Amino acid sequence: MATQVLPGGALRGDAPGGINPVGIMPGFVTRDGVTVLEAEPLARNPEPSRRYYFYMMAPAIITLAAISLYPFFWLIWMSLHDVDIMAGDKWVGLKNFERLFTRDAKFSNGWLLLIQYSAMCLFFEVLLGVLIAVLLNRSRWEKVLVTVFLMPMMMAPAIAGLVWYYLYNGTFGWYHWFMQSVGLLGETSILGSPSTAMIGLVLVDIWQWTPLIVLITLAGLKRVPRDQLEANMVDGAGEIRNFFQVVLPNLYPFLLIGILLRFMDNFRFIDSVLILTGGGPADATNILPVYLFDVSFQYFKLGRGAAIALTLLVVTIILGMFLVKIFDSPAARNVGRTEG
Amino acid sequence: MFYVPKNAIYKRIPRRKFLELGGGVATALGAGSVAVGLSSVVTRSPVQAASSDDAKWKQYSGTKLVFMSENTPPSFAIRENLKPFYDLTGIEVEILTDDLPVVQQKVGIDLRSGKADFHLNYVQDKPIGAPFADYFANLNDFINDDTLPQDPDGMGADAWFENFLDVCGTMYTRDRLIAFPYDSAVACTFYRQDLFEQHSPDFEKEYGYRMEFTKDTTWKNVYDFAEFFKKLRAAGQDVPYGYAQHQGSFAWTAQLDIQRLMYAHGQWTEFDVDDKLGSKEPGPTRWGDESSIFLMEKWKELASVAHPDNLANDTLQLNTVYQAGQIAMQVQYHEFAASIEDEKTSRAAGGKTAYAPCPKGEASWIKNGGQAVNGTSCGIGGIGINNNASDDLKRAAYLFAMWSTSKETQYNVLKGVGGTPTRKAVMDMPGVKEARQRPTDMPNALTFDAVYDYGIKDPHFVLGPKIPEANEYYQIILTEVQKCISGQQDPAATCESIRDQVDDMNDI
Amino acid sequence: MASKDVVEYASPARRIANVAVVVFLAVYLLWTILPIFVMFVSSLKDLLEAFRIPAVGDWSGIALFFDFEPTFKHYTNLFVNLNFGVYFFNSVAAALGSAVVSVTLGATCAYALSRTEFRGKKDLFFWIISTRMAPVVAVMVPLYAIFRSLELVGSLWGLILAYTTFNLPFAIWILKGFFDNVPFAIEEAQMVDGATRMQAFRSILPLVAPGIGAFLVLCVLFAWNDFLFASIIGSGGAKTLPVATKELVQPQNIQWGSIMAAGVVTTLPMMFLGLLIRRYLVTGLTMGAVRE
Amino acid sequence: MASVSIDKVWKYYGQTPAVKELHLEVADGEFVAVLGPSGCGKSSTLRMLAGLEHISAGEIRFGAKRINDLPPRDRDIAMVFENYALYPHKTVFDNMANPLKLRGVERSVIEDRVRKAAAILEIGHLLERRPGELSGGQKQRTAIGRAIVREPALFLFDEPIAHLDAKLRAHMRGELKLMQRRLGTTMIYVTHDQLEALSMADRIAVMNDGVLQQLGTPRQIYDHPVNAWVAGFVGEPPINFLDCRIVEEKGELRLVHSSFDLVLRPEQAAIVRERYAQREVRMGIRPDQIAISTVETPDSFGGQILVTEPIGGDMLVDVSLGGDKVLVKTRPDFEGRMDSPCYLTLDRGRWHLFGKDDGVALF
Repeated sequence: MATQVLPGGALRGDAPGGINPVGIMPGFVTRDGVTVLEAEPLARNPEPSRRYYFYMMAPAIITLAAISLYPFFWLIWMSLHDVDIMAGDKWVGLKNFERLFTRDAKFSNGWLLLIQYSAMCLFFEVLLGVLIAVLLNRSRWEKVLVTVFLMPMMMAPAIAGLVWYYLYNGTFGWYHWFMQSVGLLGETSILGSPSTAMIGLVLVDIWQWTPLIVLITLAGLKRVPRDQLEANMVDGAGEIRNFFQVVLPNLYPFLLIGILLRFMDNFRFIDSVLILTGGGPADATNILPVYLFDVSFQYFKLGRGAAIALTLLVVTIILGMFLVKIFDSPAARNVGRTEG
Repeated sequence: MFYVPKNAIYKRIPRRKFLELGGGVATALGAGSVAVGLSSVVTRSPVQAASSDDAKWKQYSGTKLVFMSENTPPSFAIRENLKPFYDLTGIEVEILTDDLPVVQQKVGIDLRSGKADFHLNYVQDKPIGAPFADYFANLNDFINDDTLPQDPDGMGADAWFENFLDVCGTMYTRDRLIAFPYDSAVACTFYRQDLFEQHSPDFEKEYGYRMEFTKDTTWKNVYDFAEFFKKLRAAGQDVPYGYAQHQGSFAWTAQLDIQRLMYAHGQWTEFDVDDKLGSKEPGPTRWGDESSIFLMEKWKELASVAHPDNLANDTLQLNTVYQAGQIAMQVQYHEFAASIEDEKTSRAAGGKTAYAPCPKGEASWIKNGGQAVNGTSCGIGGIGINNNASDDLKRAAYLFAMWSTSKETQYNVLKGVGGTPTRKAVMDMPGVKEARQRPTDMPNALTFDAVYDYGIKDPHFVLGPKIPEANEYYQIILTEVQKCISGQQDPAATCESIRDQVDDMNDI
Repeated sequence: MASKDVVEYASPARRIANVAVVVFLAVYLLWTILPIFVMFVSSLKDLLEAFRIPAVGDWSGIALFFDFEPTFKHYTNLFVNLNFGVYFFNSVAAALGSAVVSVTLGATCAYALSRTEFRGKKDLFFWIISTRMAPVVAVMVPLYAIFRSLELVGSLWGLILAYTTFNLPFAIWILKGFFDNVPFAIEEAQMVDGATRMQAFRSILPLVAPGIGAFLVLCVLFAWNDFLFASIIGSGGAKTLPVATKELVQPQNIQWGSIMAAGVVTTLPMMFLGLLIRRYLVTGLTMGAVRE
Repeated sequence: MASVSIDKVWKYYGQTPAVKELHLEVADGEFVAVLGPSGCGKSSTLRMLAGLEHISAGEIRFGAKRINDLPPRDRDIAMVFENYALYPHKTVFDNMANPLKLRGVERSVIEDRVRKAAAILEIGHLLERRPGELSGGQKQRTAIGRAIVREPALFLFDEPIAHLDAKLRAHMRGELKLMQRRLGTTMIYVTHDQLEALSMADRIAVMNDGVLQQLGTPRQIYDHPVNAWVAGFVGEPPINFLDCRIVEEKGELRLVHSSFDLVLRPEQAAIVRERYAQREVRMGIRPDQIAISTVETPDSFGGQILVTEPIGGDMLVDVSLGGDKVLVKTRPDFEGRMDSPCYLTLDRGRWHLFGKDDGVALF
C-alpha cells in the first residue's frame, strides 16, 4: 500500500481510516455525518472552444438566413413603402397597414376564411385520421390498407387540384353527377356556389391529408404501453373509456406533430385552392394567402402585399411557436412510459 | 425538321427518334438543355438607309432574344416554326410561355426593376399593357426608322383591323405606341342554329316573334330565348339552357362579359374618359348611377334564366359547357370557334352552330340617353418591346415583333392551329375568303363576318377601361357581381359597393 | 407493446360494430382511391369519352365510365410533342438535388444542435422551424428578386435552392430528433477508441441512415410536388412536371386527357417511392416528436 | 502504464458544481474504485479522465503529463461504458477491432489481438454476431474486449456491470478482478454498488455530492469509516445507528442507551476524552457484529424479536431495542420466534462512535 503525500505534508497513508480530506485540505468539513466543501475553485480553466459545432451549423444557418431573413427584411421595407407598378417607392409609414385594418374588407374576410378553412381541415382530418388509425390498428389488413390510404398524400397538390376540378366539374364531373344523383346538389356545381365552395376545398384537403394523420396516429398507437391498457382494463374500464383514458393521452404528442405539420402547410400551400376556385365565387374561398397572391401578383401592389404577408407571417409564427411550446412541454414528452 | 436554336429550352424530339431510343434515353437527351439561364447576345453589322432590305433584316445576325409569352396557341405555333425568322435575320429567339398570372408577375418585375431579361413581352392589352404601359418602348420610333426594314403592308393603324392598334398599342397618350396586335379574341354570339330552328315555331306562338339571331337581336330577346328554354326544361323536355354567363373565376373575362351588356345600352362605360385612350387618373366611376343599377338588375335577371352553374363557368369552362351541348347560346370569343367546330371535342360541331354579332341594346333599357349598339369587347394580345433593353436589342426585337405579326406568320398560324389574325391583309390571302363559309378548313373564319365586318367597328366596340389598376378593377367587379348573382346582395348595393371600392382604388 | 393483442370478448354489440367498421373502411377506401382511379382511367380516354356522363340519377350509367377504347396517345403526346421527358428530368434533378443538399446541410447542423448546449439554442431552433412556416406567397416576391439577381431564375440550381428553403428547416428539425435518439456514448466510445470528432460523427451516421434515407425521400416528395416555387422560380429553363401539367390548362383549351396522363406520370413515381419507404415514413415524421 | 494525479479538480455544469476539488493519486497498476450514489460526481470524474468533459478547474496528470487539453484519442485510455456503447451495425469483431483500426494498426495484428482478447473473454465464437444478437453479458464482454485490445495505459470503467442480472454480476466481478491482475493496467472503476468496490478494488474513493469522503482500502473503508455517511453507505445490510449518552463514572466512560449500558475500553475512552466534549453520541454497529441468542448471557441485554428473515446462508433479525430498531445478522439456525424476547451481545472492538452533531467518526 503506497503512502500518500497530501498537501500540508501529512503522511496519512497508514492511518487506520485511509485518507479523509477533512483536516488536511482547507475548506473540507464534516456536517451531519457528510464531508462537504465550503470553497470556490481558485481559478477556472479556460472553456474549451466550440468552434467545431459552430462550423457544423454555419452552412445551414447561413443558407437559411440568406433565404429567409433577407426576404423578411425586404418585406418589412416594402410594407412601409408604396411599392406598385409605378417606379419611385414612396415612404408611407404604416399606411399600408392602416388600410388593411381600417377599410380592407377582403383582408378581414381573408383571415376569417383562412381560420375557417384551417379549422375545418384540421378538425376533420384529425377526427377521421384518428378514427381510421384506431380501426386499422386492429385490422388484419392494416399493412395493405395503409399503403392504399397513403396514395393521396403522394400526389402533388396542384395535380390533386386539377383532378378534383375535373371531378367537381358541373358539365362532366363524376362527383358532381354523384352528388346530384343522391340529391346533395342541384345543377349548381359545388365550386359554383358561394355556400358550398369552401366545403369543396375542405373535402380535397381532407382527401389528401387525412392519411398523414392516420400514419402518425398509427405510429402513436403502436407505442401505447400495454401495461397501462391492461391496468385500466383490470380497473374496470371498457374499450371506449380505455381509449379516452389511456390511448388518447399517449397519442397526444403524435397528434400535436400532425397538427403542427398540417397547420404549417395549410397556411403555406394554396396550389389546389388557386386551381379549384382562385378565391371565388364571391370571395367565398378568398382565404388570406389567395388574396395576398392577387394583391402582389395580379394588382402588383407589392407594398400592400408585403403588409399582408407580414401579418400572415407573424400570426403563423406566433401560432407555430405556441404549438412548438406545447410540443416541448413535459406532458408531451412522457409518452409510452409507465412509471415504476 | 424545324430549326431549333442551340440553346433552346424547348427541344423537340422527333417521333421516330423517340421510338428508336425509348423514353428514358430521350429524357437524358433533354438534359442537355437543363442549365440554360436567360441570356442575351447582341451582334450588329451597321446598315444605312440605302442598304438592301436583306442587309437590314440581317443587321443583327447572331443576336439572341427572349420573348415572354402567355401559353396560347399562336406562341406555340410560332415557337415551333422559328426557322423562317432565323433564315431571314440570323437572330435566335427563345420563346418562354407561362400562365397569364405568372407572365404578369415576371414581366412586371423585369420591367419595373429596369432590367431586360425578356426583350419581347406578350402585352395582353389591359392586364399587362395598361399597368406597364410606361415601360414599353415606343414603337413609332422604329416604324419611322429607315435603317430598319419595314413590312410591305405597313405597321400603321390602317394595316390592322379597326381599333386593334388602339386596343393594345395606345395607352393614355397617342404619342407612344407600345405594342403591335399579335393575336385577338373578340366576342361574338355562338348559337345553336339547329335548336333555334327546331323550337322557333313554339317560341313564336308564345313570344310573338321568330327565334333567330341577327345583328338586331337584343339583350331582351336573349332573355326571352333563355326563359323559353328554361321553361321547356322545366316541362321535362330534353333541351339545353338558353344562355350562360362568364362569371367564373377568370376576373378579366367576367368583367368583359357584363361590360358588353352595359355598353350595348347607351354605350355606358365605367369612367368619363376617352375609351380609346384610357387614363391613369380616370376620376370617379359611373358605377352606382341609374344606368348601372338598372342594368345590374337585368344582369341578375339574365342569370336567373341562364345555366345555373354561372359562377363556376369562366370563359373556358363556359365553352366546354357549350361544347357539351348544355347551352344553346353563348357570347364567346371568336378564337374558340375552332374548338366548337372540332367534331372530336364538340357536340355543337358540324354546322349546328352559327355565329352572329354580340346582342344589341334594348331601347327601353337605356337610361342614359345614349344609343343602342351591339356592345362588343375584346382581348387583344400585343407584342411589345422592353424599353430597358439596349437600343440595339430593341431594334433587333423590333424585327421579331414585325415578323411575328406579319400577314404570312398570321396566315400560317390561322391555317395551322386556328389563330385569330389582326392584320387586314390576311383576309385577302388564298383560301381565307372561302373559309368563311362552310365547309371550312379554318373554322375561326366562320366568325369573321360577325367580328371583323361588324363587331369591332364603331360604335359597337368597347376598348377599355384602360387604367393602370385594371386587374384590381376586374377582381372587384367579379366578386361583387358574383355576390349579386348568388343573391348575397341586391343590384343597387352591388353597384354602390363597386363604386366605393373602385373610387378607393383610384384614390378618389 | 402493440395494443392490438388485447383480448376481445365477443358480444352482439361487438359483432355489429365489426360490420360497421368494415363498411366504414370500405367507404373510405373507395373515397381514397376513386380520384386516383378516375385520373388513371381518364388518361386512357379520348376527349369525348372523357366528357360523357349519364343523366342525373341514372345509376346504371356508371357503366359509361368504363365504356371507352383505351388509348395511349396522351402519353405519347406528352413525351413526343410536349417535352415531358425534359420536365421529368428537371423534376428528378431538382427534387433529388434539393433533398441531397437539405439532408447534407441539415444533418450536420442538426447533429451540432443535438450535441451541444448554448444560450439561445432554443430560440435558434425555433427560428429554424419558423422559416418553414413562412407562407410561400408571402416571401415569393423578394425571393424572386434575390434569385434573379443571382441569375438563378429558370435554372435547376435556382430551383434546388428554392426547394431548400422549405426542406432544410424541416430536415434540421426532424434529423435533430434522430440524433437526439442516438446515445452520445457511442461517439464517446469512438473518441476514446481514437476517433477524431469528425470521425465520431461519421461513425454514427449508419445508425441514423434509415431515418435519413426515409427523410431524403420525404424531401424528394415535397420538392417534387411543389408548384408555386417551380412555376415562378423554375419555369423557363427548369420547368417541372406539376408546372408543365398546369400549363396544359390553356386559355382556349383544357387538354384533360393529357392532364390526366401527366398527372399519372407525376404521381406514379411518388406513389412507388411512398410504397418503398412506407415503413420509414412515420419514423421520418415522428421521430423528431418522440424521445425514445 | 501510468499513474494518475487528479489535482484539485472541479467540474461545473453551468453554475452547478458536480465535482468539488477532487484530489486523488492513483498509483501505476492500481485498481481504484470510485464509489458513491448517483449524482455524486463519480461519472463526471471518469469522463474528465477520458477527455469527454472539460475540466472546469484543476488539472489531471497521467504520470507527469498534464492531459487537460488532450482529446480522448491522445490520452491512451480505454473506457467501458455503462450501456456498453457498442456500434449496433458492426459485428463483435469489428467492434473490438475499431480502436485498432482507428489507429491504423495492421490488419493481421488486429486479427491477432482481437482473437486473443476474445479468447480471454470467452467470446471467440461470437465474433461474427452483431450486438443485437448478444445477451447482456456478452455485450459487456465485447465492450471490455474493445477496451483491452488496445493495451492502453489506463482503463476506465463506468458502471460496466450495473445492467447485468445479479448472478452474472457476481461472476463478472471475479473475472474483472482477475483480468486486471493479469494485465496489470491502472484501472479506475466507477460504481454505485459498494459490493463491486469492496470486492475488486485496491482502494476505494467514496464520494458524495461532488466531495471526496474517504479514500482507502476496502478494509479501511469498511472498518474505519470517517463519518456517519460513509458508515451508512458502505456495508450491506446497512449499519445500525443508536443514539446514546456518554456518562463518566468512577473514571470510566460508559455508553448508555435505554437498553444497555457499556463501559468503553480505555483506548476508546482516551479518544473520546481527547476529541469529544459533548455527551450525546451516536453509536454505529454493523448487523454482523451483534450476536443474538435466545438465552441470556453475561454482557448481553434484552430486546424483542420483531421479524426474522432467513436468507439462505444467513438470517436477518429485526430486534426492537427500547425505542430503536436494530438489524442483526446471524446464522440461519437461530431459533428465536417473532415477538419473543432475545438477548444481544455487541462485539466491543468493532463498533463505532460518531459525534452527535457533526457525524465525525471518533473510532
